[in-house]
Amino acid sequence: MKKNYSIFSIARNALSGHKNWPKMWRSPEPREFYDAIIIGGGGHGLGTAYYLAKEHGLKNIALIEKGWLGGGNTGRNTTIIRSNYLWDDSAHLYEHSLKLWENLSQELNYNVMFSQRGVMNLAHNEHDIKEIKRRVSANNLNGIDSEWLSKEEIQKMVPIMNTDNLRYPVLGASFQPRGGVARHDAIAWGFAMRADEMGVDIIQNCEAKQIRTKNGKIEGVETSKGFIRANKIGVVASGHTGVLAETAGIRLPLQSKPLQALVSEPIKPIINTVVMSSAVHAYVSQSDKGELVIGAGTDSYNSFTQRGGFNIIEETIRAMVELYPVFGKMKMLRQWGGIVDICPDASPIISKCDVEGLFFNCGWGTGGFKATPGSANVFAHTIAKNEPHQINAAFNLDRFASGKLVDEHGAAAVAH
Amino acid sequence: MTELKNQNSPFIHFHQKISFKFDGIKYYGYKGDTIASALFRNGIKLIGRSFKYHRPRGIYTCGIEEPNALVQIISEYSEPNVRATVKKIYEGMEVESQNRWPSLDFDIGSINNVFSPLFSAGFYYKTFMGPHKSFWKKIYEPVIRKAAGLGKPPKEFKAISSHLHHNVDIVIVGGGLNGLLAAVSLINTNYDVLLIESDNQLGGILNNSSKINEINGKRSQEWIKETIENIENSKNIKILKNTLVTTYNYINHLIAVEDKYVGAKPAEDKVNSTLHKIRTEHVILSNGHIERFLSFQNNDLPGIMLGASFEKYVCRYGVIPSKEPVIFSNNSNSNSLIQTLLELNIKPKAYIDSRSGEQIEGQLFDLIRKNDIPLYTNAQVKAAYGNKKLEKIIVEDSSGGTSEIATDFLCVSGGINPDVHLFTQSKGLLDWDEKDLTYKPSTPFQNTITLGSASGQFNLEEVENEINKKLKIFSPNKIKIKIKPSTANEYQIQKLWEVAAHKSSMWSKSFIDLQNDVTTKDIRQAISEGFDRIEHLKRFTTNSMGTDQGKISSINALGIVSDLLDKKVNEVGTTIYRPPYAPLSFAAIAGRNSYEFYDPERKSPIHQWHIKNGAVFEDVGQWKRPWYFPNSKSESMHDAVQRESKNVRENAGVLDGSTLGKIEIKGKDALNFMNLIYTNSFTKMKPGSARYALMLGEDGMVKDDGIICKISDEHFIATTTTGGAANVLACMEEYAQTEWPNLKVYMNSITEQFATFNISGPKTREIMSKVFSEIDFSNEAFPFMTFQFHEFEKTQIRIMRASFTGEMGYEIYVPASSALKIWERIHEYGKEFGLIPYGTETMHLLRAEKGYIIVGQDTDGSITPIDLGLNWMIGKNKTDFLGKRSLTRSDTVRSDRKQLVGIMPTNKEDQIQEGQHILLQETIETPVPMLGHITSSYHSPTMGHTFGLAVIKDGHSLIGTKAFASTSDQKTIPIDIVKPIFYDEKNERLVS
Amino acid sequence: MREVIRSNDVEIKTFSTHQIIIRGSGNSEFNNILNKKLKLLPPSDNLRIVSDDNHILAKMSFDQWNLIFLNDNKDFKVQKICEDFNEKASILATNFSDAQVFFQIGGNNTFYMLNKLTHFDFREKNFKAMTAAQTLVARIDCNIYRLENHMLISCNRSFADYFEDRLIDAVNF
Amino acid sequence: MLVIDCPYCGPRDQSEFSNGGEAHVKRPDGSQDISDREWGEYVFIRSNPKGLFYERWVHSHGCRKWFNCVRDTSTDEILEIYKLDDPQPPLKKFENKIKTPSGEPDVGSGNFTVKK
Ligand SMILES: Cc1cc2nc3c(=O)[nH]c(=O)nc-3n(C[C@H](O)[C@H](O)[C@H](O)COP(=O)(O)OP(=O)(O)OC[C@H]3O[C@@H](n4cnc5c(N)ncnc54)[C@H](O)[C@@H]3O)c2cc1C
Ligand SMILES: NC(=O)c1ccc[n+]([C@@H]2O[C@H](COP(=O)([O-])OP(=O)(O)OC[C@H]3O[C@@H](n4cnc5c(N)ncnc54)[C@H](O)[C@@H]3O)[C@@H](O)[C@H]2O)c1
Ligand SMILES: Cc1cc2nc3c(=O)[nH]c(=O)nc-3n(C[C@H](O)[C@H](O)[C@H](O)COP(=O)(O)O)c2cc1C
Ligand SMILES: [Zn+2]
Repeated sequence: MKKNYSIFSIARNALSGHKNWPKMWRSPEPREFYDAIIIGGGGHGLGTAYYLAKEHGLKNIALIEKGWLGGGNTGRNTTIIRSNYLWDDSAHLYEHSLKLWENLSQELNYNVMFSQRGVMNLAHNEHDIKEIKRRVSANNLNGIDSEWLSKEEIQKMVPIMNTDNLRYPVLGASFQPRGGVARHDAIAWGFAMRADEMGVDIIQNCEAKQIRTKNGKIEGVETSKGFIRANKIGVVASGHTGVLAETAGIRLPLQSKPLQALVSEPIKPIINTVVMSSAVHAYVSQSDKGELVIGAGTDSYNSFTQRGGFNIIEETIRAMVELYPVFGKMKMLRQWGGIVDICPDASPIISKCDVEGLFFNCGWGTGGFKATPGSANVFAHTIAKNEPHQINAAFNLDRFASGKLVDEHGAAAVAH
Repeated sequence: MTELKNQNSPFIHFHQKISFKFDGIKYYGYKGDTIASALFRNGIKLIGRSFKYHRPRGIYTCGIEEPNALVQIISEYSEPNVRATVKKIYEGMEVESQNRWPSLDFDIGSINNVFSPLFSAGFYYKTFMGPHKSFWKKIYEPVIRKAAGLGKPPKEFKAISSHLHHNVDIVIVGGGLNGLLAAVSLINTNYDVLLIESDNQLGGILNNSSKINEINGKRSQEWIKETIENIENSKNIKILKNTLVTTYNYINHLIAVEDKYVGAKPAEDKVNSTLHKIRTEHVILSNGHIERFLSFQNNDLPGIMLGASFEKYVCRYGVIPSKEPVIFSNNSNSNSLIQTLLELNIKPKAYIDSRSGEQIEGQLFDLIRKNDIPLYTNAQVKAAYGNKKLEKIIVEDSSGGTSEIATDFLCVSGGINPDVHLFTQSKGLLDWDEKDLTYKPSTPFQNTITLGSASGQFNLEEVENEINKKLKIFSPNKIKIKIKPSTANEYQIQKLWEVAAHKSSMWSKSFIDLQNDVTTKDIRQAISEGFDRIEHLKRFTTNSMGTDQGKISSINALGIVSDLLDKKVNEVGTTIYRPPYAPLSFAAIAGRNSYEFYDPERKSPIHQWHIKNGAVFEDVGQWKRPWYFPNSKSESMHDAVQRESKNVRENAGVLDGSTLGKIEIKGKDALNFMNLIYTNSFTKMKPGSARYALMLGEDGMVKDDGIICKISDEHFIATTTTGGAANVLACMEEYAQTEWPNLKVYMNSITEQFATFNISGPKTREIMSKVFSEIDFSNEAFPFMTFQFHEFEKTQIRIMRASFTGEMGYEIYVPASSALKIWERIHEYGKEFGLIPYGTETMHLLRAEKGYIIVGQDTDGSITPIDLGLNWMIGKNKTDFLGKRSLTRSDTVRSDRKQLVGIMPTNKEDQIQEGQHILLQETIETPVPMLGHITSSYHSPTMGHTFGLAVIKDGHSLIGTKAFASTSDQKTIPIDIVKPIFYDEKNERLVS
Repeated sequence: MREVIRSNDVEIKTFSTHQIIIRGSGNSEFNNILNKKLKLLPPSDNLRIVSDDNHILAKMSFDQWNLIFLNDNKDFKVQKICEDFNEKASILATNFSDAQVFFQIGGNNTFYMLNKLTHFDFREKNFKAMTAAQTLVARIDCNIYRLENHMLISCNRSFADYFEDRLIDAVNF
Repeated sequence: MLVIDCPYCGPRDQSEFSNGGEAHVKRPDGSQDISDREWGEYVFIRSNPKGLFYERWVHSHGCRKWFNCVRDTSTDEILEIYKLDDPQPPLKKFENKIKTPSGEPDVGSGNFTVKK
């Protein structure tokens, strides 16, 4: 049944005490065989299933998720969305995604609350300025909205910011007006609902344990709900992708680390845009509920514990109070971590591999939420056509042998 | 309203009146009162408005678990969301209610309550999408955002907060009955013990209820006093009061925050709070339990409160919120409340228990009978009604009959939970107790011991036994304790997750999360939509996401869900308990590591001289470096740099290069080692000579550069970039230890030992000969790229002939303590030759004219030496060095990689701008293909126009062709691509 | 020695002095060379300190010894000692006299004050008298020497102002 | 924040150390004739197990010495610390030592606070 949401459907349901809403998705048991299995029910995985069904007409698809949909990094990120990346390949990928974001609520008929309040990256020294100006120039030539803001312009936009009286004064910023934030859970749920409608079997609490191959070809996947055969498998398991790849004998250049974030107690609106600073490591935006959503850093060591050291939180908070003196009296409500898979060049992998029928979408590190619809879209293409979309061609696995990296390290503000 | 005091409370100083303001009106309380207890004294019940529906809300609890009574403290820089139930009043305090407009009593936002049927769980996902997508940004979102938040943003304030680290053996969290006993058992043992209590009084339950009247034959307050004295006399135990443990991390790392101003206005110039960071071997959690509430229709009305909290107000705060409260319970925890009230001659208006008469403890039954309290067994409160405060309740008994009770106060108790937050933070596992209907600590993950209520041990007779058993591993003092409880020893409860709604309508609400306005209806809806995993349910409904994190309600929600899904509660699980236990102040977390101490400033040994001479500084990493030296207040940076540059080219200039990294390398295998670390070969290099060298990462990309001085095959001195100093040393150490442990080599950083002065310009030789008159600076005696050690006024200095500006020059290395003396001497003798100090910007300009790169500016981690045209620096005969193999990968040998070139504007008046890109076309239609970007660009005083360095695709073969450079206003200028050298291509000036 | 602060039962003085960082194998040949030169037998236990009237010699890690001169010495004399050590290819001795500044800290609240700035465990059972340690204090690298009656802390010269400010701040707040 | 028992200095707070990633990765020396791919694996690819992990640390703000350890990345528990020239301990040795069955729960199980 197609679910049609609007104020009218809500009014109708209000009359019956909201007891008769249809289920967002079914809870099917896995079948024996699928044309394609997507492992990982985060935004990227659910989106991949959605686009496979919608744009490539695949009928017999399953998505397996070991916990609950959107419970990975999709459900625990600071939701910053932007496309002002330095290198052409990255810029095209993230811009593709941003364009999809702009129509997603309408397309899914599910409000993902994409709020284009703009994203600002601060410069704190001469080196930052050089990097940022270079990036702004590249963005403009790539047709991506991006501007250089003077200190005065920043002060106007974010009056609570302390620009001068701090150890590393704010000297300017880049700004992407079309960037912003979105409701992270909604995109997972929206994709899941519409994929389910098109017949995708979404199977929760089903952990992929071992990817089985034979003669260099995919056979299927051993799961906590038994063995499932498949022609194609797309692994989109974020922090756990490396672990799964290893079961198929593929070594990926990924390291999994905890990345932390925190929210403050909710207050009335005070900051109207997203402000990021790589130099002093503080990222902040304010949610529609009123909390400050603050991104912190990763721990230095590999870990699958969804928590990190308090030192990381401390680093971020001391930068926050320095940049925003009004936050001295704010309080941290909750801190958490997610496991991000980090690639040596800080760019993702959307690629096939030596095993026929096995595809990877991973390495998004600290900044893949913004890419969710775009990554899913080109990954679906890659799986369906067995070759990359031109947008993700550069993000292949071969680059680590050839040396043709897409190195976003140099570009200030890679993260988030 | 007459003030109801419990004069017996030992914690309230009834002779010390305190005045404070709430919403502009002055009230009185007593020393020791919280805002909440003081407001009760004044008969105030309406404290705030709820988040979504703006419903009137009062005080629900008496502690940190409070979901409703959040206020703004105007007198403390307008701190928002402060719990009125914790914060103590002081003279002159100003408090304001939150989330209401124009006033608490008349709040326009409460219109939301009328539309509440539409604001069902997740309604916003399903609406605000039409008629056109632009409506979201222009209309819906601004409206939604306006409604956000509870309190108002605070005012600017740099709170003083300090940090304190502790290393101890045992931490006891919670100084209640069990915490005190645990401490007693550790008196004078060999353990360093820290006892942490969030309250300003030790004693916990002994202070908060009349459950225990006597311990070991003494009145409980007497016992506490004596016990504390014993503990304080013990050298190995330290007590921290007013300190809340918020975080229990891995390896028994605890974070606790101490409030230094309890019941007083924080001073601005003193430490307001201390963040304790504690490392310990063992943790004893004796942090007690939390009472939960009950869900029934309109269970949020002001006048409804937890039973144990009511008792705490009476016992701890000496205030009686109501003279005739009704009590509604499903368990034995409220028994002592009745006892407490009767002792004060207060008769509850009714006692309603969901249990049957037989299930109720005999002791309680007798008490109720004896005192003639109206008793409803097998009964439930179906609904509460009232306008902004409780007026009446509807009770349904076992027969299904309902009765109405008019009352202004209702105490509810839905049972108690061990406070497992910290235990689960430590990664201990919980187990559901079917008898006590709560999660209890089960398997600890770390060295964690739980005691008393915190362990789910609710039987007072068991206290002695539990402590002696669980603390045995410490060979402690044995505890002997005789507790005389006032009511039943044992805890008893009946399941009651939710009371079915009384006459249900579209508007009827039983709340499950008071702060976020989540109703049981929302829970049902979420389950029906398929959000049946507890984590989905939380995110869809926002249940337990408020500032209280569902402390009094989350278990009830689990119960409801388990019933709806027909699953055991254990199968439903819990959401994750995350730190902090209660909201933790940003200022406390930042401590003293912010503001003036955000990051250390590293200063050159002659920093003061630079200040005196008007230098403008630049941040380079932590270093402060002179950027340029304006000769007057009005001279612009551009003018200063042009002047400085010109002067160096024409006369001479000197730069303070002390921040450069310097490393001394020595050992039998030093030569071998250096050959492996750098691309260059040092084998044939003569002792006493110097060489420009490159260091690569294993990926073949340029990581650092510097000049290497060879003293002998066993002894080298290397310089590094300022920013790369630490990394280069670390990299050398790493390879020496891990890859080539057989190579005998040691290295020390000597960055701090020596100041470095780079003097250059055509007059340099004359100046140097004057400054160091004994030294022969002739070309023959001191050729380019050599160095010499000299003694100067009994200190050893090193002089190297090298240049980064393109002019002939020297680098002088002098011990830091002699730096100022020699620097001043250089200026003194250089004056007549026109010597001036110059800053980093001039250095950058001059080196760019000469085509010298700056690592990190002209390279970005994607550039090889070949890309830079520095093939000659690669030791051709070396079998190995860092990154060598990477230089022959298929991508690194491509001829069309981005390569370093020079660029000049074809029309000399055009400005080349750093960071802009090189294009093959004049017009910009995006996306336009880019060849690469301009890495450095300056206005050259020598050439009289701008020029630049750029890395562009296939650059080396494009030299001699024309292209276009973009500008920041999206136009292009024509440029010539040239060799990356603009000055003295033959190096004549260097070797002259 | 200059007094930095004396308050709240802490007394801090600062000074600079001559210092040599010696890297080597710690074998008997190495010990002999040091012993001959200094009349001090280098400690072989990690992080132990030996001293006489004029020197503190601390073993900082398995191949580094810090030699601190307590009394005033002449620059060139120290430089000479350095050069003598350096005659052996297997030893690297670096004159570090200008690279660091020292703080002498005493008083009953010494550890309390320092624990505002560092996580380091100063308890007697873990950090005995006449031992040394390298650790972070106030977020920068420091060497700590616990002598019989007081502590010495040294940090890099470029941080001297910052570190002094942090110490004063820790005493006051 | 971990506590790491430096084999030279004793137990210290993690803030004094820097992580060096996987241990026992041999650098192919220059004389070896290896393919782009093999070299790429050495430069970019490191094991990333969920569970027992051979790992390197350096006491960067202490003695500056490198050493190895075995750590369980699913619990962060450090099981053994050994010097560079000590033999690599076999993983078999540790298999049963982890205190909780799965250590840190699987991502998003939501149920891990509860004993099964
Ligand atoms: C704290 C934090 C802040 C961030 N901030 C931002 C930001 O501001 N902007 C931004 O763009 N990005 C941000 N990111 C990154 C972003 O969240 C991720 O890149 C993105 O969400 C990844 O989506 P995904 O769908 O690939 O992964 P996930 O959402 O993690 O989904 C992977 C799923 O795979 C499942 N899975 C794993 N193993 C198995 C298995 N064996 N079998 C079955 N299922 C399995 C997991 O349970 C999980 O649900 C942040 C990340 C974190 C942790
Ligand atoms: N029979 C019954 O109905 C019943 C009911 C409840 C309790 N009891 C008994 O009462 C006794 C209660 O004693 P107890 O010692 O377990 O609890 P307690 O309430 O006496 O002490 C807990 C203490 O911990 C403090 N605390 C809580 N969280 C903290 C934190 N994060 N940081 C610092 N301090 C914190 C509290 O302020 C409190 O003082 C138990 O022995 C229990 O068996 C019986
Ligand atoms: C954008 C965003 C906003 C959040 N806001 C809140 C909030 O208001 N209250 C809250 O308790 N948690 C909030 N959280 C944190 C979640 O409760 C949760 O901690 C996070 O999604 C990680 O999941 P976990 O803690 O279950 O592992 C927020 C998380 C995100 C990503
Ligand atoms: Zn060490």
